[in-house]
Amino acid sequence: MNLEGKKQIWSSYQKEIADDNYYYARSCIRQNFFPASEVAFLRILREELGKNIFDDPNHTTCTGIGYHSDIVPFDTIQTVVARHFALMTEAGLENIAISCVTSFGMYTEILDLWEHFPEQLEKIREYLYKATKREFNIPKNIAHTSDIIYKFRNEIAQKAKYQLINKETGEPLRVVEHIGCHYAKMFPTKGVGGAEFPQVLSGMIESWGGNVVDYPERRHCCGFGFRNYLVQANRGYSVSNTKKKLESMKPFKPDFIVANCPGCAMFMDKWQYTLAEMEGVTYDEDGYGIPVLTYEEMAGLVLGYNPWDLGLQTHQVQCESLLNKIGIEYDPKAKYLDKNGNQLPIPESPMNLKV
Amino acid sequence: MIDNLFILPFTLGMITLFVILFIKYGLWISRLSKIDKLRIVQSLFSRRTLAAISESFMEGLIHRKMFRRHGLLGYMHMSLAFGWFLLIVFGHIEVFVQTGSFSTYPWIPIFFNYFNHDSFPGERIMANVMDFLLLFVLSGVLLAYFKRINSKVFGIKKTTKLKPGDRFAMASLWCIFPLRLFAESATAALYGNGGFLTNTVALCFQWVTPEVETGLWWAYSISLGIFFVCMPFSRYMHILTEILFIFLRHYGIKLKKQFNSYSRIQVYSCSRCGVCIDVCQMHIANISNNQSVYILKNMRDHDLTARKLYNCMLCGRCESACPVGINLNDLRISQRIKASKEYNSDYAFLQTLPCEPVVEDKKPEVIYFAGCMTHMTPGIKKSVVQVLEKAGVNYQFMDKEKGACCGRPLMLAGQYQAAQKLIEFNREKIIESGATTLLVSCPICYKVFRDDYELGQITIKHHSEYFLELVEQGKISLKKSDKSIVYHDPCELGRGCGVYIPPRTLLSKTGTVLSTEQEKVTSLCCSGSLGDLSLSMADRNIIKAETLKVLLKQNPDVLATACPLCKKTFVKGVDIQVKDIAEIIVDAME
Amino acid sequence: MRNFGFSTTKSRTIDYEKIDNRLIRYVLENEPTFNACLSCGSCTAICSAGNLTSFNIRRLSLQIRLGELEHAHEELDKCMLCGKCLLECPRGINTRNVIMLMKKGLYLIESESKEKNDR
Amino acid sequence: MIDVLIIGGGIAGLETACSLQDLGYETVIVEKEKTIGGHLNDWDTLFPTHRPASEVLEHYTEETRKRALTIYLNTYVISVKKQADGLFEVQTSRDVVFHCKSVVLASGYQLFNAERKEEYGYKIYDNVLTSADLEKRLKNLQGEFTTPTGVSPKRIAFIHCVGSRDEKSGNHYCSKLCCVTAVKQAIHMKQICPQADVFCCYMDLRMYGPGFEEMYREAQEKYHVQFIRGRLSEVAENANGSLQLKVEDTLAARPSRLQVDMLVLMVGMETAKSTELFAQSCGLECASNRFVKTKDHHIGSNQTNVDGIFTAGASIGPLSVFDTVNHAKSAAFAVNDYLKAMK
Repeated sequence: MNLEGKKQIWSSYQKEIADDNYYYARSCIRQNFFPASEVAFLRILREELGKNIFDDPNHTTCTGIGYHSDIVPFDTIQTVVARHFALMTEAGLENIAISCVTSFGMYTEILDLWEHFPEQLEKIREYLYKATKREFNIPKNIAHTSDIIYKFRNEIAQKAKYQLINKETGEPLRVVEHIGCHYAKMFPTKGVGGAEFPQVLSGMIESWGGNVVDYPERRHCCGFGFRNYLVQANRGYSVSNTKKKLESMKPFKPDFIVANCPGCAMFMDKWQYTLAEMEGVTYDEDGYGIPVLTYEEMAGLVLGYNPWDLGLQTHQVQCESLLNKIGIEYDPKAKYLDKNGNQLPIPESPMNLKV
Repeated sequence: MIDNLFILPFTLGMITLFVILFIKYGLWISRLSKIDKLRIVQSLFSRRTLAAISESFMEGLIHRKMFRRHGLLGYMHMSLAFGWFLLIVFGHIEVFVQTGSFSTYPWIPIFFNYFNHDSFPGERIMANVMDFLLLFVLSGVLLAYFKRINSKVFGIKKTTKLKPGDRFAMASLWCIFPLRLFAESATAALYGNGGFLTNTVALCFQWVTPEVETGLWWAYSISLGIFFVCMPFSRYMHILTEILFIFLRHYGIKLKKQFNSYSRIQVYSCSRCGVCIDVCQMHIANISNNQSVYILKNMRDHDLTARKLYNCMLCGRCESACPVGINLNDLRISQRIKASKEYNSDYAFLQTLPCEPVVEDKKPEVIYFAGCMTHMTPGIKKSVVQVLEKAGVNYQFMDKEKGACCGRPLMLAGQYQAAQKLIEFNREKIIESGATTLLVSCPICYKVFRDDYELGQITIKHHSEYFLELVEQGKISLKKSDKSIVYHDPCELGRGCGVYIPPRTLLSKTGTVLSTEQEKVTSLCCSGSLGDLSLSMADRNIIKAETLKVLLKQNPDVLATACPLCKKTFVKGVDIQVKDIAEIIVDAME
Repeated sequence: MRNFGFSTTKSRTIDYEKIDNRLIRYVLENEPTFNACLSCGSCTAICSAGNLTSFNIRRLSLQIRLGELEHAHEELDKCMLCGKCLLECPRGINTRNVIMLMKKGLYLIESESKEKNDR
Repeated sequence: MIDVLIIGGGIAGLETACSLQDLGYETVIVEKEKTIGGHLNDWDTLFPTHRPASEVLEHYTEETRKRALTIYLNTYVISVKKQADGLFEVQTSRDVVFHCKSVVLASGYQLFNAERKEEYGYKIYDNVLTSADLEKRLKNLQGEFTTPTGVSPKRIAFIHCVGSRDEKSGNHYCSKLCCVTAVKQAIHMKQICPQADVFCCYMDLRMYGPGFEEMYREAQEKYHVQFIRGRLSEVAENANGSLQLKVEDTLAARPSRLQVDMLVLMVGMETAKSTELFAQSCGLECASNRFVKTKDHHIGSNQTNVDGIFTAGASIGPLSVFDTVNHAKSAAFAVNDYLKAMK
């Protein structure tokens, strides 16, 4: 791998990311499966970086999942997105920070559509007005939340308590980065580093001391594929795709996987459990599986946040081995305590996957 | 009564030979099918035996076919075989003349001069006759020596290689008669009982003692003994096998598709004369390892490779040239059947094909089967249909839209069981049609229909034969032009089915048919043959070019053929018109 | 192992690392002209067996090149060896020999695996 | 006053100059590089005969020397102005102004920059080469052939149509020489690395010239090069530096995955940037493929829309050495006709 060549490409795919004052568009999957990641993101922005970010209780799903499952019409999703722009406008903000990669893809696509077909924009304005009496401005800057962390990766590095380095060997950790398909594959110029060699996560990993693993199937879909997951009969197809990725990364012995898309993080994590239970295989050497982190969790760990506050105990693949490698201090007993220190029920152990 | 021990080698050798022969013949005959055995029993006391004896005499001793091919070669074989035969016959006569009885020990006539020094009435005549016969045989031996040095004089371009066993047998054979001459001459020197030859040679043997004389007779006997023992294990076995083969052939035994005892007899009847090597067109493409004589050798030695087995056009030129009359094509096919019997198709899909309903009142007189190859030459197909329409023939086009292959290509490749499935399928269709004549426009189909279909009362006609009939019946009339035509005999039609004359007669009604150097039974293969599975296109083209050279020597206006495959093969190689006989008829129709 | 009501599917991807090349190797060794195949499909278009069935030699030869032998036997059994393809092939491939070699090669492979099973 | 100014000292320019000199005209060649011969300098062997490119180059060096042609090296043209009297004033980087009766544009082509096909990873994965890189490697080869990471290759893939017939990379046209070059290089690789499996991934194979189809067949039959009808979609690197390709085998209608030790991108030909600028400066019309448009495709392939400016060689589109030499010769005759009529 020739880094100079990669840098050459990165230099031609740098996008503008707003510096401050964001309207936070939350993600359905993230808030359901990684709620602590949202909390961590807001904490990092507000406490570590001192930025203004507005988390609006009024905003809803973008309906992207429904749209990609062919149950929400395109006009509907455009109107929902327009409503979010209206909320942003009403909050007096111009920069939107989108937590979900699929939402990010939808927003980008819709904005591009409106640019080429202004009459469509007018139609949507009309729809929104008829339905909600709201009006909106087009955001000045649109960024995925990982873009923002990427932008401030060096600031975070300065405040870092830990580095992505194996404490015992001193070697950088081998990190697999997985970029959600909807992040840059449709509009390469809208993603940091483009679609072929995205920089958004590798930038963070390298700034925080880790090494990026480029494995052959890194561009492959995580396997979510919306419809392919939602219908049980199709799930075999979904899990087969994840398997393809895992098989491809296995020889590189990654220490963990990091994803910028909540859906990807969830499927790469949960399907490892499914594959272990269904076929008895894991893709690490010891039978524990490869830990999967969201970039917020990765940033939080680097900044020294309590792993249990970051919600790592809710993952299928347990992260203690990773924490040990980095040398992060944690209280094993606190893993299943609620915020008041009461013991929560301990999950059953899987049949094949070690915990 | 053993007069001298030197007769032992001869006697033991002869006994060994007869025992081995008895066992071999016995095994071969016992392994023939029941029907074939019945045939032998039924024909044993019939004229067939006489015919077989006559042929054995003509071919086994006189070597008539060999004479036809080359005089000197024929004479060499005749002098050895017939001369030796006469020596034995006259040896017995000599004994009879002396003793007045034929009953004597078998070695007495062979070593007569040694045992009999007394004169008897007619002794001089007999001695001179025997000397003359010896000279006759010796002339053959001399020629045989010479042939080894220079075979070209005998019209042989390529010859077979000898195995050690063969060399041993040949060496002993070469010694027998010179030694007999020396032994008799020695005896003549001592006792003066020789003829014109031995007495003359005896002049050089004045120094011999009785010990030397006995020594020479020993040598003579040993060489005979060695030869007899070697004979069943050498190429000379063919002489004895061929006679059995001739008899069985006369008894109406035919070669089956599967390799059997009769096939084995044929394989061992091969004299390795090499005639098949010379007539093979494969040499043109520098392929010189798969001619029939080599294949038969490989069959005897069980080391036939697939490459050699499948690399033969099965044109039949060697078969028609074989002096022994071995069914070389079918023997080769039987090996292909054996080699591929494990993977034959059952064509199950044929059972599921929709059947066209038979309309009773529209029973055709003729059913026309175009075949795969005719479908690739629409010109032929169209012409056949045009002629049939013009002649007002009530016909049905069997494979106009969809048809199964006739099965001949499978047969050529050795896929016998598979071919049977196609044959069954087509046969049923043909018989169902109610037609009385099956018309084909492809000799490849024609061959399999005639040989393997068992269509009962239905007559099978190639279009060249059928169109000639139509002309003779006045159903179509032809206009003769001044065009010169050379007719190429397709292998399957000519050598395969013996149809040489009708196409020529038919063509002569449309133009002038020129004859070529190699035609009818000796005609060359076009090289397109489906018989060969592995011959490359480049080699095919080389062979084709040579064939065309012969065909076009006289610059004909049209090159006519009667096979779609020949036509397709030739058409890519020449500037002049290449036409199927059907197309020529359409052009000449009034 | 647990059953979740679905299972992973076999990948359709042609993986050149895992191709079973036994049959194609056997055919090419014995009939090198087969190397020159262009997959033009003229053999398939003219095929007598293809006129009666779904037989497709172009597809079959591709499948065999990719080591997919599951349907090969059944497909090969449809060929009638008539030789039209031989006359049609622009690259002069001895198609009939290719078919015969495929049949034989397949027979050898099948009997070899049978032997293994018997043991 | 010189008769003809020739822009470009590649084989097109040299052949035109030699032919014109033989017809009795005074010529000057202006070459921006420090040597004559153009792209041929970088090439190892030529199709379809595998002859060394240096032989052709030597031929032209010798012809040039014999005729003592005037060549300005390290010099490029800044502007060409056609004056009222029909003569041309040519300004060059050397502060020399030439006055000439006619101009022949023999500025050739440039190779497609494979970095533009990001997904193929050129300049990112070490074992991805362009066809031109491979030629250089072969030309300077000493001892055993190895890939850029020093491995003796077990498997090599050639990718046809990189930057040709590809709207996405801005070149919709066929570069016509890459197919046969790929076959030539595939054979070459098989000759020097007989143990390697060689694959060619193509969209269509265009073997248009004499001897090309024969070469293709030789590649199949003699060298067992495998041809996959499918276009490369993406490349990834394995842990050991080998590459994983994703190509659909369109004949099997299935995706395929191929691991190779070396990937060769058959880069297409584009109009040279300098030619484009030159054309703009003197009002030359260009075709939709951005090469200079000929006045008449069939019977005036050397003339342009500006009287007195002629083309020779690949400035009109992708041409082989064979085509270029012929086109250059015909350019000399076209110029001859023009100058005769002028008198």
